[in-house]
Amino acid sequence: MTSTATPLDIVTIKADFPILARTVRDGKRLVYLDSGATAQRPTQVLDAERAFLETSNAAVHRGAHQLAEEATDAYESARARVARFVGARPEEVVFTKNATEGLNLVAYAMSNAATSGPEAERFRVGPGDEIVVTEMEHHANLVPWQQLCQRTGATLRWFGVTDEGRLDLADLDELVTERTRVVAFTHQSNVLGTVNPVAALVERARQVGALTVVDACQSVPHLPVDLDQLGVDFAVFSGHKMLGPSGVGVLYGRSELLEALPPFVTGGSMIEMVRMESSTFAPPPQRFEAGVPMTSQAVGLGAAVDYLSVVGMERIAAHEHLLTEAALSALSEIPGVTVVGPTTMVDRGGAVSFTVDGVHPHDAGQVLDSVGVAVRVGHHCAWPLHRRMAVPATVRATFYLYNDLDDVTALVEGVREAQRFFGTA
Amino acid sequence: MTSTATPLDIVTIKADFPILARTVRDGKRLVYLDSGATAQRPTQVLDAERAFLETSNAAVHRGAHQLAEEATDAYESARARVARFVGARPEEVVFTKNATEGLNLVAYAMSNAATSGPEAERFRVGPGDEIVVTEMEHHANLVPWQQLCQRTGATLRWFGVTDEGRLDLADLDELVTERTRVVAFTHQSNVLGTVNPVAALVERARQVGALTVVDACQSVPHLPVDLDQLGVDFAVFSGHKMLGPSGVGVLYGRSELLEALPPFVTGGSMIEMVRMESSTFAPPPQRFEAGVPMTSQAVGLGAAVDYLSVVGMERIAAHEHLLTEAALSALSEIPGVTVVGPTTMVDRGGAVSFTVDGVHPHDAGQVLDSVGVAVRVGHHCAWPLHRRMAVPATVRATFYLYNDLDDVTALVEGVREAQRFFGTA
Amino acid sequence: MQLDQMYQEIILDHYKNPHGRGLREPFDAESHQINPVCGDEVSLRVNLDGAHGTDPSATVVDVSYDGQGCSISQAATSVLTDLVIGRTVQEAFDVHAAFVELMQGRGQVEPDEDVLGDGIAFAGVAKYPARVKCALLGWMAFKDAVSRSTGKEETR
Amino acid sequence: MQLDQMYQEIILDHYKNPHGRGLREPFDAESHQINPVCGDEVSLRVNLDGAHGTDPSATVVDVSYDGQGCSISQAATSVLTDLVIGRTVQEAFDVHAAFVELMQGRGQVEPDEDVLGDGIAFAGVAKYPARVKCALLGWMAFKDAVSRSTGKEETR
Ligand SMILES: Cc1ncc(COP(=O)(O)O)c(C=O)c1O
Ligand SMILES: Cc1ncc(COP(=O)(O)O)c(C=O)c1O
Repeated sequence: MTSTATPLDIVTIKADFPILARTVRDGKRLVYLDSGATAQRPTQVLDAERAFLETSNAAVHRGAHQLAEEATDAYESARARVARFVGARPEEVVFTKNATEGLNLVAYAMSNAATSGPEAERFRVGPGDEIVVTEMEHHANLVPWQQLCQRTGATLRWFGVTDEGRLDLADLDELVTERTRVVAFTHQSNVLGTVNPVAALVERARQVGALTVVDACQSVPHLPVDLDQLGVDFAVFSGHKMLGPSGVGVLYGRSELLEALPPFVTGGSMIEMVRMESSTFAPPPQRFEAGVPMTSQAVGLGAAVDYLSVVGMERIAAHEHLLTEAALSALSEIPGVTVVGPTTMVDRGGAVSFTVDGVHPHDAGQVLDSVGVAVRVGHHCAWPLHRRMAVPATVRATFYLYNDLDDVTALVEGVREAQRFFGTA
Repeated sequence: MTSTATPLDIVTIKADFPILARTVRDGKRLVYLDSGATAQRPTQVLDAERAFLETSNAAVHRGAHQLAEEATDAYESARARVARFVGARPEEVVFTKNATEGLNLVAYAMSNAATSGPEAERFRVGPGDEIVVTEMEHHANLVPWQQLCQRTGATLRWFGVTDEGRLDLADLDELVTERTRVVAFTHQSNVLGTVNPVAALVERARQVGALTVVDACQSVPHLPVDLDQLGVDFAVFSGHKMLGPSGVGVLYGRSELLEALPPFVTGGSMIEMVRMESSTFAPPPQRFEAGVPMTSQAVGLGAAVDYLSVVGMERIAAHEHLLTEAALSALSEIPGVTVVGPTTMVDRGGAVSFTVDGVHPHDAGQVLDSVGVAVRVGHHCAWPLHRRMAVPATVRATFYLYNDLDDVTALVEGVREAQRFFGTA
Repeated sequence: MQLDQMYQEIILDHYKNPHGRGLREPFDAESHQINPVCGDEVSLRVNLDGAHGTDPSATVVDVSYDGQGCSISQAATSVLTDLVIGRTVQEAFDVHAAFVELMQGRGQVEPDEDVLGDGIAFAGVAKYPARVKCALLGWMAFKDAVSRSTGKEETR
Repeated sequence: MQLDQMYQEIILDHYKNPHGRGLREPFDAESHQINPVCGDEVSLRVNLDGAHGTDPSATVVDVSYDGQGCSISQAATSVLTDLVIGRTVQEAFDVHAAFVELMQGRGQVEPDEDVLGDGIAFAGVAKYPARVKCALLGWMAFKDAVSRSTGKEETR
């Protein structure tokens, strides 16, 4: 993350996002600080999808007519651009409906390995095997592993979290052992903002021959990420969190692994040969894309990574760094406000979660909403983490390239307003 | 299907579909006869999705701010309208990425029943149990059941198909027995056009206590369908085949069944309570919608059913009836052309598949493409059916509300052109 | 300011000085309810006076509760105790039905003070669908606890 | 007319009068390939003359095949037999590489008649990506059959 990058021209960027021009709650300027849940789409993405639908829409990989050709080209070109964006090869990119599906894909394919051929043996898990996750996972990177354990008899173990909101790696070598088959962890916490030490986890996983599965939902949209360089085995992210459409996500898998991985969702377009008695399956990525895919959404995601690339991920990261730092410092000055997560910018991205003494997060969120500031309140699909941090819920502000320091000010003002309203300040 | 319905105003309808105004292959008028693979979108659907994205886009069911409220309302309103469109209640409609996912959802939930609570017992399958499908299924309604059998040790059986392309129900009572747990079949064949006798199959399945799973991909877009009235247990269809976006489909399940069905994809938004050790799950439909959903696509699908309702499904069915009848009669007059499927309009919808003596379907499709006629060639994801009909592949034309008799003429002319080009006529 | 519409004085009063809070003995049944979106929780006990548990003519002798949550869920539960203690189960359910109708009315339902008492203060909350669940959390626990008390003759 | 670009006379000739069609003995290995989209199939046998199977200097003595498919896949396989019979495995693979390059070139690659012979007629097909797989089906079978013949010393 270099702070020497030229600053973003926020006025120009904002103009690309029509929704940011609207007002809420009787004329308040919309201050959108919920991009961690879902980001907004620039006109470029909306236009790309619409142009596709008005000129080339057809079922991909299925027709011999001109529209089908154009649609297939558009879809595969999007795959190639998304792959390049994260340092992967096109055949390592599987389009899913969201990141959640990608994680389930890996977990289900692993239980399907039990009834698949010998090439799938490396993915089999059963009693005595262990899956290691962390206490800071989004439910999407926790529940599928709980379910895999339930289906197969494997055991779930997890890294704890320190009071500061860092992964507690003290017992790395006791947790990740020869029994470990998978180490699944988030690249950047959607609550704490913590950026986890991928290298250390990957190294240990490799030592013991475990697969690494990285939840990159909150990193790929916000930092330059090179999955090949990180050396992870699988990774997932969602289009809607990176200026792209909803309904499309990505599972990245190293070629060699995807080649051997059994299918998950089955049906049309993922087969090699079908007889009533049994079927065989196509090579990746097709093997994992059953049915007519989210075609225009992939095209939209391609336009989103183009947009992000033009702006520059380094610059976006630097910009968010600045906003996060400003928010942390302003919030820490308010008596009664406690930030949940690292309060310094070391290995930290732009999710800022906090509590306000005497004001429940729901109520704080409501006051913020009434002044136009859209934040998220609750446990943000990370309930165990909230339990660990001993808070039932938090208020979370998340930043993106279209936010500016005025938005930070609005947030801070809104928090003070909530304190005034509930008589705690 | 009443032929007394007022005819459609095709000129007005066509004007709603921008892509139909384009030309292909050096200026040829686009004659789109591939709606069975994917239909085109009217401006109304494109506009609805865009308006949502430009004004109300947010993560649904997750935020307390105004955008999140509006987005949730739009999403749930779409669910309610889609439900009404097929005679279902909102809580019986689960949004999936496509129909294929919906079928996999049921098949996987059934194997998950093995490790779920007692309420899921009715869904458990194992050795000795039988799943019955048909030889005319799309791969999407065949391979997931093959895989369920592979995972659980159950046995797959199937109805044959007659030479005319009808389901052979002669051995109904021998095939569907006390051992049968599921009878999965298509409402309307995507190759033959055959409309299957749902009532007879449902009746027999009920007698033996088997679940019925209906692939309604080719019926819901083309006929008035009331799922409640049909009495089926589960049904699926895809948005992209009914003027809606890609990336969204529907699983319908009778409330009582969805209530008891274990989850499939797990993660955020589908939980009731999450601890590191284990989780519990939300009631349907949320239980089956993990992660941030295909929000704008659901909104688009809502607009699509509104559009279809305004035109009227009775009228659409009558219109397609007319075009199909014309195509069947014109094609049957061409020597060397053989229709694969029923040649009368009894219990038959608008998929017309055929072969041309001496001209491979790929080559016929190429000639048609060169004159602007977009059809599909191959086995249309129904390979076993093609084997049964003793043809390696077919040319398939499918009609929709925006096609007219000129399109039928273009098809027939194109087929004659293919014969001339390959010297067989 | 819009906020005042939602956070009526009555609500803030109940929030700051909740009625009947704390879990008490004796009780016939207890229910624990969670809002899965925000993790808010309430544990609520009912003590009924009547031979047959959910006999609609049984009297609600006491309702006691504990929990954590936002002002809306806490205040609504406090109001609940005022509205149901001393009433019959049937009367309590009628109040519940009226309150649900109000909350799901999107601000279009005119509340009846004779039925809902301080509950009418939640009319403004009904305009914020995301908060409706908060207002109903305690009521869900109440309904559930009453229905669980069905078998109290056997379990005592 | 555009169609003539794709369906050059040479292609139609090979389609109507295929060279070397029919499965023959003796052979070292056979490969069966399917196009999953349309169900087109080809079974192809190679007979190599050389001590070590895939030794690049082994000579392709015979290629025989059978199958069903469109004009493009049938004609391409027919042309294949002309191009590889009598050549060394290495030479055959070089032709294969040139043909793949042509087919994946989207019509931008200038074919070399000295290398590709009648294969240059497929330049127009390269503009139709959906048909490229058809043109390559026989070649996939050829490559696969040669690689399967690796162990022929042992299996004979
Ligand atoms: C009869 C039938 N079933 C299932 C499908 C699969 O639908 P989707 O690919 O949208 O999941 C299709 C369409 O491809 C179909 O025609
Ligand atoms: C860290 C993290 N993981 C996973 C997810 C799930 O993503 P999606 O809901 O798009 O599948 C999210 C977002 O909700 C997230 O923030």
